[in-house]
Amino acid sequence: MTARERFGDHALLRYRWPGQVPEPGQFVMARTSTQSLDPFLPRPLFVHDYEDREMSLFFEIRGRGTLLLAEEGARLLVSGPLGRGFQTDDGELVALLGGGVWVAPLKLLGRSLDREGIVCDTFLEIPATAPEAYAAWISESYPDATLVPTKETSDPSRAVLNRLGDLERYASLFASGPVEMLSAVMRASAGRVSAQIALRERMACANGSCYGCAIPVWGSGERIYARACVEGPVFPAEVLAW
Amino acid sequence: MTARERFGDHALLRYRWPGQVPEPGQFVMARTSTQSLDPFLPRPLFVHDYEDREMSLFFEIRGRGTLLLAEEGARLLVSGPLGRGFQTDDGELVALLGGGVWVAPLKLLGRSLDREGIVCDTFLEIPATAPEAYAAWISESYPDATLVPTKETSDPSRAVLNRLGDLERYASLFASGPVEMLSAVMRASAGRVSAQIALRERMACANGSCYGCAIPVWGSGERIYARACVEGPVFPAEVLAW
Amino acid sequence: MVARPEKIAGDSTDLAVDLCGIPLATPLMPAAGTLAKEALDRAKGVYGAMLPKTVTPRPRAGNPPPRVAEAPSGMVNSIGLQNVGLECFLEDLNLWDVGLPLFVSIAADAVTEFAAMCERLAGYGRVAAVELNLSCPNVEHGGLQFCAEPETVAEVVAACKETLPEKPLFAKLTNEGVVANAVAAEEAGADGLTLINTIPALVVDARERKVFLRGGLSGPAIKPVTLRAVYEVSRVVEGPIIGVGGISSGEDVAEFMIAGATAVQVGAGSFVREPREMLDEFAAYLRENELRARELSGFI
Amino acid sequence: MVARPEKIAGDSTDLAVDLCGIPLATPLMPAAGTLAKEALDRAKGVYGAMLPKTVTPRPRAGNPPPRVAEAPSGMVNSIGLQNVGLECFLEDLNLWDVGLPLFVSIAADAVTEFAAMCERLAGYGRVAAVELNLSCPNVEHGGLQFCAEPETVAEVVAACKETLPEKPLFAKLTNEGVVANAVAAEEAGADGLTLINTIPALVVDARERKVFLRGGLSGPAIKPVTLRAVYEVSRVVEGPIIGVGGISSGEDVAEFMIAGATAVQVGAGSFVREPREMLDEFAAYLRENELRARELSGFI
Ligand SMILES: Cc1cc2nc3c(=O)[nH]c(=O)nc-3n(C[C@H](O)[C@H](O)[C@H](O)COP(=O)(O)OP(=O)(O)OC[C@H]3O[C@@H](n4cnc5c(N)ncnc54)[C@H](O)[C@@H]3O)c2cc1C
Ligand SMILES: Cc1cc2nc3c(=O)[nH]c(=O)nc-3n(C[C@H](O)[C@H](O)[C@H](O)COP(=O)(O)OP(=O)(O)OC[C@H]3O[C@@H](n4cnc5c(N)ncnc54)[C@H](O)[C@@H]3O)c2cc1C
Ligand SMILES: Cc1cc2nc3c(=O)[nH]c(=O)nc-3n(C[C@H](O)[C@H](O)[C@H](O)COP(=O)(O)O)c2cc1C
Ligand SMILES: Cc1cc2nc3c(=O)[nH]c(=O)nc-3n(C[C@H](O)[C@H](O)[C@H](O)COP(=O)(O)O)c2cc1C
Ligand code: FES
Ligand code: FES
Repeated sequence: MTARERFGDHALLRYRWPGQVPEPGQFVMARTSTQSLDPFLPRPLFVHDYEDREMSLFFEIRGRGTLLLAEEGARLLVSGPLGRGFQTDDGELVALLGGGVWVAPLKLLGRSLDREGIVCDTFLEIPATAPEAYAAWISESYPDATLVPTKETSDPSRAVLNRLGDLERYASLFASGPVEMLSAVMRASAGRVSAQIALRERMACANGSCYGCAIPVWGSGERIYARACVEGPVFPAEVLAW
Repeated sequence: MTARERFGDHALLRYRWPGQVPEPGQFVMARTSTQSLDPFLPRPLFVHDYEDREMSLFFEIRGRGTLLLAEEGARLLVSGPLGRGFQTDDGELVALLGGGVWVAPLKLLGRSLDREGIVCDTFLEIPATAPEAYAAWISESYPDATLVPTKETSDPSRAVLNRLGDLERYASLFASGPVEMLSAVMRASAGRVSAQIALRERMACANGSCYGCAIPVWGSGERIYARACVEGPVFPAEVLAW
Repeated sequence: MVARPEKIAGDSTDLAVDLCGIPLATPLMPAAGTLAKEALDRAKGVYGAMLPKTVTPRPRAGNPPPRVAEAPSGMVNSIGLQNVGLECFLEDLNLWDVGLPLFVSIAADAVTEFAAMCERLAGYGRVAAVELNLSCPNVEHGGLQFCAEPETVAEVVAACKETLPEKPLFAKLTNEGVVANAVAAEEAGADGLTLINTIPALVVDARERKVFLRGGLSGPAIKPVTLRAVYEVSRVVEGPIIGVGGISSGEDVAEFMIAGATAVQVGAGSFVREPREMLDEFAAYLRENELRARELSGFI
Repeated sequence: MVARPEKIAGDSTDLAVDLCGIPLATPLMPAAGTLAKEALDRAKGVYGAMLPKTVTPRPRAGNPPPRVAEAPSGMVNSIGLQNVGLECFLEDLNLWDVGLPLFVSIAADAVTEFAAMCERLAGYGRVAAVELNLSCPNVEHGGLQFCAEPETVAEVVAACKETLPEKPLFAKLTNEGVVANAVAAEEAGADGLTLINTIPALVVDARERKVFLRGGLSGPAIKPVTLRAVYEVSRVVEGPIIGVGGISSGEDVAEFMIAGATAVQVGAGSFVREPREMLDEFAAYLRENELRARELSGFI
């Protein structure tokens, strides 16, 4: 563990990661103890950033699991990286759309797009209610991003999209934010621009075994359930059957 | 927490204790977390020593609970002191008999007898199998004690008693050791000298509510169950119905 | 878990609930067998009713140790209903006088004994209600528990209602067959139900390679099972339900009331956390959600 | 929990057990529905048999999310038997070929369908044994579970035994009524029993004041309940018992075998710890106690 920062009810953990290099959009399973059987399950968290064998996680303190993870002096046990992340193959202008704590995976995504020489515009929603420390941290860690305060619009879910303007300018959209924002992006992108969407669903095994993390998708015309932990957490917008 | 020492599979914890002053033979309930529901129950541990608002516990690492308590950096949550300890009213020569990790409460007992000006002989059994570090620690923390290595005799449970010689020399015996030793002391003292015996039984509530820590005793001629956490853990030998 | 509020419970929040016409200042009470005289101070200002350990017609010595063992997020116990017997209990009844409605939990070997105990209790105005512990063996039926079949449940309840018509009667059931038993109890005249008693369990000592303890599981481990029982039963009965099993926080109290309980009992949880903290957390939950306790129960 | 040994499991310890004539290299196998193709590598060198998720006659989409929730020392799930259906399953049967005896878990809406599935499986030499998941709703009996009554348990088992006499048949039961159901299953021709399936449970979302999930509880929380079921049933049946419910360590494996199990299945525990570690711990336990796995089962 190299650093543990707190911004109000958000936390950032940095640690050495000699293991497999993560793709943007992949996640890890994190817990604080193996001695205790409670909390029982590790917590899924997106890889926020990775460079020089250092990995970081950015999360909101929601309940006991994240509370323990954010606790000063707590051990950190991480497995991963897991799942299917963002696919960044086509080399043109792309847009990153984020909101709330879900901006987490976009840091590493921006970094690897950079490396691939893909230009990207980043738009991050900042909820009107966001604490000072949090807003400050966002603008600092996403210096090139356009921040979109959601009081700006009557419909927060569309705030970022409105700001984005003409979608066709972009080769693809990469979105990670509140569910409302994600479904807005899904609808807006349909038939106009390819979009990839980072989803979350409660997880248990994180290896495809339990079928707990069901995401409704279109499979050969039918509405079926895919598993966020192996077929996701990032899905092409067009397959989602929301 | 002021100090945490390890001797092989034994541990000594020292911490500031602004709370109630403990009697010798009383115990505390100790745990490492309130966030986690597992391990569920706090662990009962005798007060090993207390002076200048500093309390200490001496215990053997048996399972998860004691393992967590001995862990470097672990939090320590203590409630107590609890129960009925040794009654040290009569001011003459007394004997302290201990064995194994159960010597724990005898440190504070020796200290308070000293304070009351009661002279005491201390005999502590050291199992042949005891690790070096442990034996060293015992002789250091009980400097005036006579150490009785149990290989010395064929019947370890009587080793300390044999060494003690004539029981009538003593106003009372105070014993805390392996169950075999305690029952030997019980039998030997019967009708000859008053003896007080520190017992252990699995506990849950530690406040008399659950009736879990049952100790068979004689109550008006009948064999009934007393509760180690409130009527004990120290019992007069003559009431025990073993 | 909800954070501990600055304010102490009650002063700003309406925690009161009504249980068969008995007003409770808070929906919390001790689970039978988990609060002894020695710990009564924990009840004051926290619990809405008092409930001593189950009493039997004659004194019982209880089971030999070990009587308790730890389990993942819970514990297993086999106390064996150690108690002084009904007569001694009634002599010392005032010991339980802490200004709270007094619920008395009873158990017996036979239907007639249950009825006789109720008849004896009828004379005591200080007794607000009676809880029938139906998880004890029915000697007349080869030691099968009274709650093993709806028929025996109905038999006991009807007999007790007849000898004690004037006091609310709560039938305490186990999880096995709980829905059928609950319906039977209500039809036989039970005014309310207490759900649930411990779940049959076993603890094995791997070191000694033997059974360490055969008893009942309780504590947070069983909370999801108890919530299910409360929820399913609340859908088929009219009377109030006292939820018990795994409560260790104020949020747990809220969950039980949302699932259909009117009041709750705290057992093993009170061995590891202060009931006062649970009540404070529950009060904080009500304030955050701008609700009164009685509005919460049966929310779904 | 037992410390992790230096030696890796197996090399010095005799872990082999026999299950109805099927030799298992270790007594561990996956619990139905908790090991998917994607995680097969965890099985190699650890499990003594393979057991895929329950298959049904036709494909099933499963339940809408949420499907899982955490519970104290456990989890609640309601997957809804999502699976590709028997025919697709049989087409891809070789996917499960990892050099281990293959157990197939089946479920159906009706007795006749159970029997038809067994008939279909009879043709597959690669299938070593069949596990009947009797915790699914019996459509012909108003959705009541097949294991709700001993009569239906016997009916299904007898029908399956008739269409699949040559392969060992395991009846998987829930905790409710387990002893009576186990006896019925054995008398109807079951070669062995798998005890137990998840325990009906409910998770409430206090923030939203709604039912979050209605499903089955599993994980360490239910271990004492499962051990009790294995213990009680082992006293009244002849055939071998596969113990499942709450296993998360090698010591747990030992406890189940001591209580009467011949083999064990690991479900939720495999989501939080490596089965390999559990096997190493179990091997260490056997070495410390100078025992072979087969000597341990039914020690008491
Ligand atoms: C693939 C994936 C990646 C994630 N990445 C991040 C991240 O980078 N940063 C971050 O802050 N959070 C992330 N989450 C959500 C995070 O896992 C949950 O917030 C966390 O598990 C809550 O645990 P807890 O013990 O604190 O809260 P709990 O006590 O478990 O629950 C508290 C509240 O958290 C919510 N919650 C619980 N589990 C989940 C879940 N799996 N998904 C969504 N909400 C949940 C529930 O609404 C619940 O009311 C991710 C989830 C997934 C599935
Ligand atoms: C009043 C009292 C005072 C005690 N004082 C001390 C002390 O000063 N030093 C010390 O080393 N131990 C003491 N003990 C015993 C100590 O409480 C147990 O060793 C401890 O609870 C084991 O917890 P664990 O989680 O490490 O082991 P667990 O995993 O709970 O069990 C491991 C083994 O410990 C044994 N054990 C568990 N609980 C108890 C118990 N309550 N009593 C006896 N054995 C138990 C069992 O044999 C079990 O096999 C005392 C017990 C009591 C009741
Ligand atoms: C130590 C102990 C003793 C108990 N004694 C009784 C009893 O005398 N009568 C009874 O009806 N239930 C008894 N119970 C069961 C509890 O009242 C309660 O139904 C059960 O423990 C579930 O609640 P919990 O999870 O909060 O402990 C006892 C439980 C425990 C842990
Ligand atoms: C996610 C999940 C899916 C399950 N699916 C099945 C299933 O398809 N068929 C079945 O018989 N049991 C199923 N079970 C029950 C397990 O096989 C097992 O009986 C139960 O979980 C208890 O074991 P555990 O505590 O080790 O998880 C499932 C359990 C879980 C947790
Ligand atoms: S979390 Fe188990 S399949 Fe995704
Ligand atoms: S531990 Fe509960 S009565 Fe002693």
